[in-house]
Amino acid sequence: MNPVNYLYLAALLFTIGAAGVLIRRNAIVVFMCVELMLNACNLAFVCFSRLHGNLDGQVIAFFTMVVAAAEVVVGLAIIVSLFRSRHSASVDDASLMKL
Amino acid sequence: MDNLIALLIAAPLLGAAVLLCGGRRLDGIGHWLGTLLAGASFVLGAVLFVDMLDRSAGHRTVTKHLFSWVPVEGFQADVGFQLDQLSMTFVLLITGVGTLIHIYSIGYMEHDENRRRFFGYLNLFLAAMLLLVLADNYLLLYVGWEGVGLASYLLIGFWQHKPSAATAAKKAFLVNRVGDMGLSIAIMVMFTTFGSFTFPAVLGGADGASSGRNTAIGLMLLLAACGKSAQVPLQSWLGDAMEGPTPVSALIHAATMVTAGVYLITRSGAVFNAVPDVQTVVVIVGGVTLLFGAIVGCAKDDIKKALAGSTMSQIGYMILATGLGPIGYAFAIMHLVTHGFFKAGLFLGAGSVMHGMNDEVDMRKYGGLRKYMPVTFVTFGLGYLAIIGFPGLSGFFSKDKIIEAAFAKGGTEGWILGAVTLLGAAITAYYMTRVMILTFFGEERWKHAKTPSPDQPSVEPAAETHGAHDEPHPHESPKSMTIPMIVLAFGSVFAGGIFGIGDRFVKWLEPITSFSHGDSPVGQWTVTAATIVCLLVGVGLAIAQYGRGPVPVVAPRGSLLTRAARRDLLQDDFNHVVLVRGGEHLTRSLVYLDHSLVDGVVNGTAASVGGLSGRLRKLQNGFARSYAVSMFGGAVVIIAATLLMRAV
Amino acid sequence: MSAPTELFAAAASHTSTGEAFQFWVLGTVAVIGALCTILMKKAVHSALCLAGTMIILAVFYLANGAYFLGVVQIVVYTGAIMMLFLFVVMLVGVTAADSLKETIKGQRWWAAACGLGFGVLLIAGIGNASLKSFNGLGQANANGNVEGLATLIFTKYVFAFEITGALLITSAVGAMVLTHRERTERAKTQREMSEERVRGKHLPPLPAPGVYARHNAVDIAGLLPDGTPSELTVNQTLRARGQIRDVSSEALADLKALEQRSEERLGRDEEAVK
Amino acid sequence: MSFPLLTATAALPALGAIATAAVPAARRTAAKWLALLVSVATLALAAIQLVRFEPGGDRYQLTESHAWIKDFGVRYELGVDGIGVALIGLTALLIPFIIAAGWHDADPLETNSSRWRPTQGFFALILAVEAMVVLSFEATDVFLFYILFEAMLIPMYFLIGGFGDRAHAQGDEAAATQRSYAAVKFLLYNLVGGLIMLAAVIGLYVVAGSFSLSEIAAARASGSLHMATNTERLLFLGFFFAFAVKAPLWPLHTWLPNAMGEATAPVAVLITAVVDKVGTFAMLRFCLQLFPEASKWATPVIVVLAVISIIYGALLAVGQRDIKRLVAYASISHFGFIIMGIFAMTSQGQSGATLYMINHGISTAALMLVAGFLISRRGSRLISDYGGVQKVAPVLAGTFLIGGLATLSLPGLAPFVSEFLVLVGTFSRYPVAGVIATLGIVLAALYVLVLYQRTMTGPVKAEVQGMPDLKVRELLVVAPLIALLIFLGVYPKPLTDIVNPAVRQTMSDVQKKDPNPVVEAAK
Repeated sequence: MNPVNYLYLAALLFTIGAAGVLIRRNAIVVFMCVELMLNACNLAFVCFSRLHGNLDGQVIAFFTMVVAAAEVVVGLAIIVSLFRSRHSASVDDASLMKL
Repeated sequence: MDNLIALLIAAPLLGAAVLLCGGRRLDGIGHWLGTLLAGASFVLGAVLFVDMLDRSAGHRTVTKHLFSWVPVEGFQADVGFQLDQLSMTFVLLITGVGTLIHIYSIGYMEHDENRRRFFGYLNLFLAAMLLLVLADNYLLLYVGWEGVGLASYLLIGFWQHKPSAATAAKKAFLVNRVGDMGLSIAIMVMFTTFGSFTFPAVLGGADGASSGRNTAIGLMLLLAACGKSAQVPLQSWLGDAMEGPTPVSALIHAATMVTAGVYLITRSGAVFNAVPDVQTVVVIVGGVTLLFGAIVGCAKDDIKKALAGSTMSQIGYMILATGLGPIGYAFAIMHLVTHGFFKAGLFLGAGSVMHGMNDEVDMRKYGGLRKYMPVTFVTFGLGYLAIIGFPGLSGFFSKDKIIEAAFAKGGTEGWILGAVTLLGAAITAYYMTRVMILTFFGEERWKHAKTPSPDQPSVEPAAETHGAHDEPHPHESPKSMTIPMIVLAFGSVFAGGIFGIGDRFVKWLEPITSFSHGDSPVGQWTVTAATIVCLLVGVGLAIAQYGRGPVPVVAPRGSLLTRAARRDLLQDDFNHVVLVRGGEHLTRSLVYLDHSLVDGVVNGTAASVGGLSGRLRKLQNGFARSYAVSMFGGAVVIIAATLLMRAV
Repeated sequence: MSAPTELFAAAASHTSTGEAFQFWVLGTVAVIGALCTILMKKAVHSALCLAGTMIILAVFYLANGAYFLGVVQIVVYTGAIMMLFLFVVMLVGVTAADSLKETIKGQRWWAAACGLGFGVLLIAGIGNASLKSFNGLGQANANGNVEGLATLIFTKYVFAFEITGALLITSAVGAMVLTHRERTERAKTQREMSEERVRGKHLPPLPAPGVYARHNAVDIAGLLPDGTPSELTVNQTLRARGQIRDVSSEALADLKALEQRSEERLGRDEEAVK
Repeated sequence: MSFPLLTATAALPALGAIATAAVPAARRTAAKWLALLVSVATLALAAIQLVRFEPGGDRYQLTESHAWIKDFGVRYELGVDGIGVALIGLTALLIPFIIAAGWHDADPLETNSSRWRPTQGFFALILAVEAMVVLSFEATDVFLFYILFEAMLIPMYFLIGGFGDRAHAQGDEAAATQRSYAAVKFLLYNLVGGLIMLAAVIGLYVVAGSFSLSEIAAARASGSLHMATNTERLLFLGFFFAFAVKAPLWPLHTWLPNAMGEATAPVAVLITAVVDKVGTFAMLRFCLQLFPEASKWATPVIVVLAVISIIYGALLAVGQRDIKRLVAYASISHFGFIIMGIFAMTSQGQSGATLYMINHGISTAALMLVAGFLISRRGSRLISDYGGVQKVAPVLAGTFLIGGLATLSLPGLAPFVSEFLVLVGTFSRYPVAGVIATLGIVLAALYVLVLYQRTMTGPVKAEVQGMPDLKVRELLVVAPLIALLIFLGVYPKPLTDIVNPAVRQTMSDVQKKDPNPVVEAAK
């Protein structure tokens, strides 16, 4: 097997995650899908690291994890405060941006 | 010596600048200053004249290049002057008559609070007119040409608070502008043809240019001349121009400015000589105007408008003469000069009459004034005799020559032209006699007319009212007014003789205009006799009609021709219907179109963009997931594009 | 784990069969997990599926020579982040199941089209790239994976690293700001609370939830003697969430049916006895 | 390195704008004096430019060049040719007069509103416009020019929309609506033009690989840069469209009457005498230099449009009832002359067009500023509300008349020289267009004289009675302009000397020669 297969897998997972973001209304699930996409990217990075034979890809994946952690913290905080004010975690309910 | 030429123009220009910028503190001495500078200009002119006489006929032309005016690649316009016999004649006429009229105006405008401004304008006119005749190229001539137009505008509209005066001024300027358009097109054609528009280049090169181009130049110059000299079809402004103060009518609208067209054609003689067809057009214009002006002059009851008709007619004579070619130029100029004397005298006389009659201009309300205004009567009478061509007076010499030259044209044309000029002479005699009788003879009709007639709305300028309005007290004018009249009367009497006897004038001008003797089919004396007969017929008719019975104060209805002539042969009505009304409709519809169509198309585009964006707005439904889809879709498209670009 | 010989190979084109086997089995599971994440109705289930996928990814990291990341993935991601998710899910309501019915017109179709297109493009792109051989991490990991990473992070990527630190702090502060609620009044003392209790309407303990023995669930209001449900019997939190099950009509109807059935049965029994 | 004179000329008003805006609210008069001082100092710098400029020297002089956005080859590149330096002179000359004429135009209505600072804003915006216009005349980098071309819309927008005629009931709701409509219209028209130009600018970069005017022009001249015919035409149209909107050329003119009608007179002067000149200037500098072939290709159509502008603008001016709109339509007619002169492709036409830009600036300023003084006295823009002003305010009427006469190109006043040059230049290549355009001089006389007759002559109207004549400040504004009109009418040689070499260069860019006189050719 060629390690390229990992890349295919990453692409698949990323696409699934993206589709989830578009389909689901529950903000928490949407968020999980975002995490899934990030993880798919990480997998790709790790795989690239192996393909190229250096550790830069892993470093990037590491940073991605840190950023993802930060993002999760803020994002979940937003969801919680949103839920507090609207009693709903649906992203469709927060549609105040239209006129 | 040639530096004096510039000084000649500078003197009145300085006067204009000082008087117009000086403000009220110059009110006390303004008129003296203006007159002084005009006089200075005349003295300079005289000095130059003497200087010129010292030289032989072939070396009399003096040129003076002052500075480069508009130097542009391939286009060289200079400020330079050319003083030759033709310009000299004009310089003396302009400054001479101009100075006299300045003096006259001191008295005439005495009570006008804006007298300083009036003198400023007069000086401005002198400067512009001198520039016109002294310029050594057409573009500079054009400056003078429009300059006199401006001065004329300012002076006709001098009593601006009278709406009629303001309208007349505007009309004069506009009609003149049509003529100016002709002049500027002529200059453009000259430039494209000769690469220059100086007199030597154009007049020297005219023979080498194609007849088409010469025709274009000639016709355009004729258009310009028509505008300035009030020839058909651009004559309509002159009658209205009589709204200006009478000295203005005398100086600008009789003696000098209106003759600029004659100057232009004479100056451009080489161009006209090259294309006989255009000369024919010139002759036709002159002939038509000659009769037109004369007929209008017969019907007018307003003394100044009658004289204006006469001016038009006399200039018609001159234009006709210029159209005859080398044979006529000298006579045209000679008639121009003599006409300058007697017509200015007549106008000043008319002004004097009005001065004494509470500014009444309707001749039907005059009558028997010879007893009250003897000096005016005598000078006016001499002018009258001169204009009708009474043998021995100046008009006789100049007009007679033109009639001769018309016959000398030869062939059928010659006969027609001769007949027209003779008929014109007869009509001239008729209407001038009519003016004379109505004004100075007969019963004193003004004693019954206590109020101004209804067709003359009483918006007389406050400054011109002399005493109460109810009953005029005719009186002789002050010395400052009568002296110029007397001087001009001398001119009217003797100028013709001085010029005409021994062909002095023709020889004087010959280096410039050249001269050819034509073969007249009728003898010189026959023509003279015919002229005198026509004259007597005209005078007799007038006396028969007006001299024998009382003249009605209110004009009778009159024949169809009379009524048409009173309305300037319906030319104004034609202008009104076609140009004014049509123009109004055109501009009004254009204003509407600009708003609805041109602006509308753009606004329509804006509206459709608005509609489109309204539809696009529906995409912005506020759902974050919809936006996510579009982002995602965008990403897909970008990736696809990138891959495609790679593949390609 | 692959054989040392392969790891040190300058360029190889195949992995070991073991890894291939592992990839196909676990990869399938990971995809299924991902699909379940987006298809499960309940957020808790989604979270659990995602956690599973993440653990599998951790295994893959290890297989790819990223030992440090593999461990971090398990400890930080699956251990911390996913638990945070679960925590929030609890906070929001574990039992609340989402409706998967689409409300925005055309959204699902567009999503499907874009997703499909995207996937196809990505896969095509990867397939297009010539990645026949790979270097392997043998040399890079020679001094140990963690040491290698550390060298990079603290030399080449030190600025990025520092900035990430700042980012983490900022996000922590941000989360606190977002969820923090300003207290506008002084906290009550115990004494005040007890006084309030005594002076308030309900001196005795609040009534318990539930009607009859079979409905003692916390989310069902107890019935008052006249048959109307009492709000007081349900926990405040549930009330605020709107997760109270309405029993007034439904339960009564059920009750009626129950009584009727039991009567029928009893009657039938009586008949049978007879 | 020598003193960056060009940058200084643009930077001084820019800094002045900031300083003026920063003057405290209460020190309103100080702000005015500061603005005036800065504008006069700028005029001094512009004068130094004129002195240091050598007419016979290099094409672009006093050049400055610094790297700016390296990745796209955008440079901060400045340089002036004769046309540019003359127009900078015009701009710097007019701004002090505009400031002085608008001295009281932006005083706050309520004296107690101390926090609102319209005065500072007004003068700061004027200086900002000056800075950008000056810099756009100096820019020889297409991208730099484009940015300035667009950026000057912003201060202009606020000047038009924010400051109306005081006398025209500033608080009036309807007037405010009209004003904001005019401002938005101005902005939209010019933005659309600018947008299309942006596309062309990018296209030019793609084709030429540089934004530098001199580089591209040199490459084109040497033949190393070849543009496909269609590409060049499209790019030309993109540039030309933007300039034609700004200039404005029929049928893209409709924003001008609104903008000039609603803005205060000094701002109207700023629009037509200064900002719009950037459009015609850019036609000369960019359209002709960058796309000589396409310019020649488009010339017949543009000349026809210009002739339509001339006649159409004049006819509409005749039909106007509003003084300022009348002047606006007259300006449209005059811009027709300028554009016609540029595209006649003769030395006379282009020299004339350049002179025309300057003379039109001065003459319109004179006419419009006096009209503004008149309007501020009576509080109405309608011609029919006036009558007999000459009797009560003779100096005002006199200056108004001179301004009007300059507008109708009376010989002896500056515009005549330029108008005649344009006509001659056009006539030698397009006789029919030349003749039709000559009709414009008759129509010009018509609208000017009708305006003068209706407002100044006739019986004195009751509302006009007691109208004060020009004050000293106002006279100080108008008198120098009139003096300049007369001087340039009599002795335009200093200007033509500066302009001629630049025109010669442009003519060689487009590889056109003046038509030879017929008679000489025959010899």
